[in-house]
Amino acid sequence: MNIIYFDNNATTQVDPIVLEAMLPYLQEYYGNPSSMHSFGGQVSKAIQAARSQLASLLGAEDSEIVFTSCGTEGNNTAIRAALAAQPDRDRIITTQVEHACVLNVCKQLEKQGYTVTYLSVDRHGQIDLTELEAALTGSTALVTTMYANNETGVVFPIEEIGALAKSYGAAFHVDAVQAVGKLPLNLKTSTIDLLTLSGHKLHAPKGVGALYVRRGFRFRPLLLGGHQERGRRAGTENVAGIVALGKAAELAQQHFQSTTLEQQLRDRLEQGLLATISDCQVNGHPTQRLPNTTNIGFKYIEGEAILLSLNQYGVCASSGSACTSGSLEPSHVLRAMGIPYTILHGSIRFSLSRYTTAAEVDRVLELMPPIIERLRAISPFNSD
Amino acid sequence: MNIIYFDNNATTQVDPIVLEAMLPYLQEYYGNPSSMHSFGGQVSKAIQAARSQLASLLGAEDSEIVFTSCGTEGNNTAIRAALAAQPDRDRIITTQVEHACVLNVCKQLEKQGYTVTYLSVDRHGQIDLTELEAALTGSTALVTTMYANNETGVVFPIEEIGALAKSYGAAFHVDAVQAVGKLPLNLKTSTIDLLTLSGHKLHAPKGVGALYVRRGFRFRPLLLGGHQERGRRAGTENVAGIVALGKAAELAQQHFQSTTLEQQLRDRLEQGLLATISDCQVNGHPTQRLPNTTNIGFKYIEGEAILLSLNQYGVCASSGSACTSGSLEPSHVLRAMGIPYTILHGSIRFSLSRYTTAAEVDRVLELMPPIIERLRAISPFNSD
Amino acid sequence: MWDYTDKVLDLFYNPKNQGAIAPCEEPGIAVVFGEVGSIACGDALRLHLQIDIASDKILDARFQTFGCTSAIASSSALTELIKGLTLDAALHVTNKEIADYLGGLPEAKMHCSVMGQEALEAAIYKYRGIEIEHHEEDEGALICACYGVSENKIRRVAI
Ligand SMILES: Cc1ncc(COP(=O)(O)O)c(C=O)c1O
Ligand SMILES: Cc1ncc(COP(=O)(O)O)c(C=O)c1O
Ligand code: FES
Ligand code: FES
Repeated sequence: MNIIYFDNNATTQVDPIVLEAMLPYLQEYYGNPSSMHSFGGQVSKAIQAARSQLASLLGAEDSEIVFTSCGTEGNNTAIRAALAAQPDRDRIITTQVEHACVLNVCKQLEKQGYTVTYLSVDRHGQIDLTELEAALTGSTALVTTMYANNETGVVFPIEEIGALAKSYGAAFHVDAVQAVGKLPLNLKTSTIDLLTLSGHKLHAPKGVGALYVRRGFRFRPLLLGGHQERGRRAGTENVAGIVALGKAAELAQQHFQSTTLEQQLRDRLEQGLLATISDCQVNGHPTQRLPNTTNIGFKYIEGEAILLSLNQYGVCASSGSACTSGSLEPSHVLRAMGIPYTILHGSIRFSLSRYTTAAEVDRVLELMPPIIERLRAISPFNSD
Repeated sequence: MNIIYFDNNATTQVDPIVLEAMLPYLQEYYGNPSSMHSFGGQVSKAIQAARSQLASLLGAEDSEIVFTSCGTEGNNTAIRAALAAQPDRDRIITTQVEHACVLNVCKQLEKQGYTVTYLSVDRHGQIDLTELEAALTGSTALVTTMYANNETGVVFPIEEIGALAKSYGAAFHVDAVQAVGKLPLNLKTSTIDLLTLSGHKLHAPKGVGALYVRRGFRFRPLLLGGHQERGRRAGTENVAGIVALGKAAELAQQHFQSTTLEQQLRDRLEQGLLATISDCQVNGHPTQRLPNTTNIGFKYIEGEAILLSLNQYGVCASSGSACTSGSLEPSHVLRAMGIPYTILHGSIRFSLSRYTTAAEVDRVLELMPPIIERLRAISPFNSD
Repeated sequence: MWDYTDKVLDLFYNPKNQGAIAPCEEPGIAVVFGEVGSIACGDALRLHLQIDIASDKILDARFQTFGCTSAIASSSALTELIKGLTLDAALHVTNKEIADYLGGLPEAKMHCSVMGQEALEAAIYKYRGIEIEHHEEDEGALICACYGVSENKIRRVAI
């Protein structure tokens, strides 16, 4: 069966050009980049080249890039590093709609004595800067927020957030896992101290990510050991993954305009669904949103049932985030937005990529109405 | 230039069969294993299959395997998990010859109030069990030792160590990064609670590893976030890497006898060098040693100079461990063994693999005497 | 991804006995429905029974379900299982039988079959005019926040 992949916020296809770039490092160039011999040295050069490619996408310096194994490691590392850098401050500000790998670290830190403020969001998923300002104090060590939300695509005003954080001397970390490659970034002129990204969200493979650490930021590594990544992340490097991430960053820069096309297709999908199916709504902000994401709630029915129905036709979509999809809880993001129960459970996310075609969008527009109709016919609430 | 790769303790070549097994997960099977749809589900099954392959090599249960990003992450995680599991105990026992990723964690823990005993080794690199027993107390939380040393190949008597640790109720962690695939393991009948391994040391790619966690062991994850690895290691899985590690484990089991051949070639190399070059010695244990490793000290000259001379002919060897090779300090392992200064600085390691051929050994045997002779001619100490 | 059996998927894609039963004027026949869950919880089941008053037998059973794949398949399975049974016999149908009929359910989804059993109880007790005793959800962590099933309850019902 042909797959129609509308789940690009969960993970993306490795670009064939990326695969081609990484392959030699799974074949003849297998040396250890830390080795003395030139066989290892050439591998070390490939890592440096990837570092430059990624730095260029972010508007950062090469030395500000630390390669990691995933977004989760990046977020865990960044939060702990920021706190270690300011042992005299004991407050953290984040939002209610962060990814589990930020929220769970924060919960753990609360047990260790930190006070964490979880900023609320409005019904469009947007935070309120006055709430942030009210929460900031001289003992705020860290403000950590996403750039773009994985479930709704809602984009936070990171520079405004950062400016406020800075005015209280707090470190500012941004989880940009969903944003890198989709939204512009120029870290040189930014308020961001630490920024997390993950390769598999931008057409590099799973198992590689990076952390941007502003030059001069007092950093403490999470993984201790050898001198890799200038002592900021020990462990033999995922060389092929790093080379892939570098190439993916270069391609993201080249394809940047294609996000406009993605957005057109996303809008066509979104408007098509709203037009042909009754009792549904977009969960998220009308304009402050990733170009590739739409989260739509269908009244009276349940998300998993919709997903499994789509699955029958090879259409991949999701509810909640991939890594909590095993859980039975409705999305914490949609709950924080105050989405009514009638819609909460029936919300699903379609996330597009540069590979998405108009034909795929049209196919989903054709499949969805009968699926929703069938499930509503089974539901006891439909007729109420 | 043809590469003669005698640096397999630094990293190994990816087996072409391993590459073939992982490639589909960098191509058409790019789904997220946590996704609801069957496109992701099939990827999740591939991870389960790899888990079984690795469990089988270790004599473990599938559920005891936690995939990680490298040996360093495994060691960092294991040590912290073992301590978190026993908050009422504050002593750690390790050895002076551990890898940097164990030693640096221990040093950090000392700052946090833990008392760490670093067991000494004799001139063959072997520890003394009576020293271990004397160090054990009722407040020892953890004994962490390597199975085999990366620099010398010296093998520790892990089951004896484990039995002693258990008799004091301490957790037992083994850094088996250099041992897996080279030495037999049967965790079912072992005293080991936690065991670390790294894919790139056994012909899988860099960027993937695993931690064995004995069933029933109270585990605390280092990386917090989503539900991956049953909540024991958050972060989207390095799917291709995991599939590769599974296949590499299966191949290691098949190739197990080839370690005898490796040992024959290693012995031929070692004996050849000792026979043709004066003033040199093997650093390590005569018998309790990995089949693939020889570390030889050449008096009066400096290791880097030897390595660079070999490099000229495409021969890859190393001094110290790869990830500390940037440092100028002589090896902490050889120093702990009390290797005299005259030899310490001129020690290099040759580490073989199942790809090593007799012709390669002979070529190195031919190259080495003139290299050593030339360097000694330059050295002021030669004539002393 | 949930590991659903073919039977679960079949009853999800082609559910049997879906819908309501119209009120019946015929003498000797009663129509009743029982309901559990709510839209707030994310799962709800309305089970409709047509009962032959003299023989106490279930002539027809239909369901309306708001919920996941397992909930829909379990509801459908339940209606198949109880058709033709006397009410007393139907009360003995356990959620395990529902799960078995489906060839098993993923562990985390076992509670979806509990809902069927409860809706059946609700319908029969309503027909018989019995006040339903509400199980005290004393100890036990909530594992299905959606409609308040505790781990204890699942064990109690499933084993
Ligand atoms: C004994 C030992 N432990 C741990 C490691 C660290 O493994 P990795 O480089 O995969 O992080 C290595 C190798 O580098 C090693 O030789
Ligand atoms: C916003 C956000 N942060 C962090 C992560 C975690 O990244 P990874 O899965 O690479 O660990 C994800 C995706 O899973 C994400 O969407
Ligand atoms: S003189 Fe070169 S390392 Fe000391
Ligand atoms: S009924 Fe299926 S998840 Fe709650």
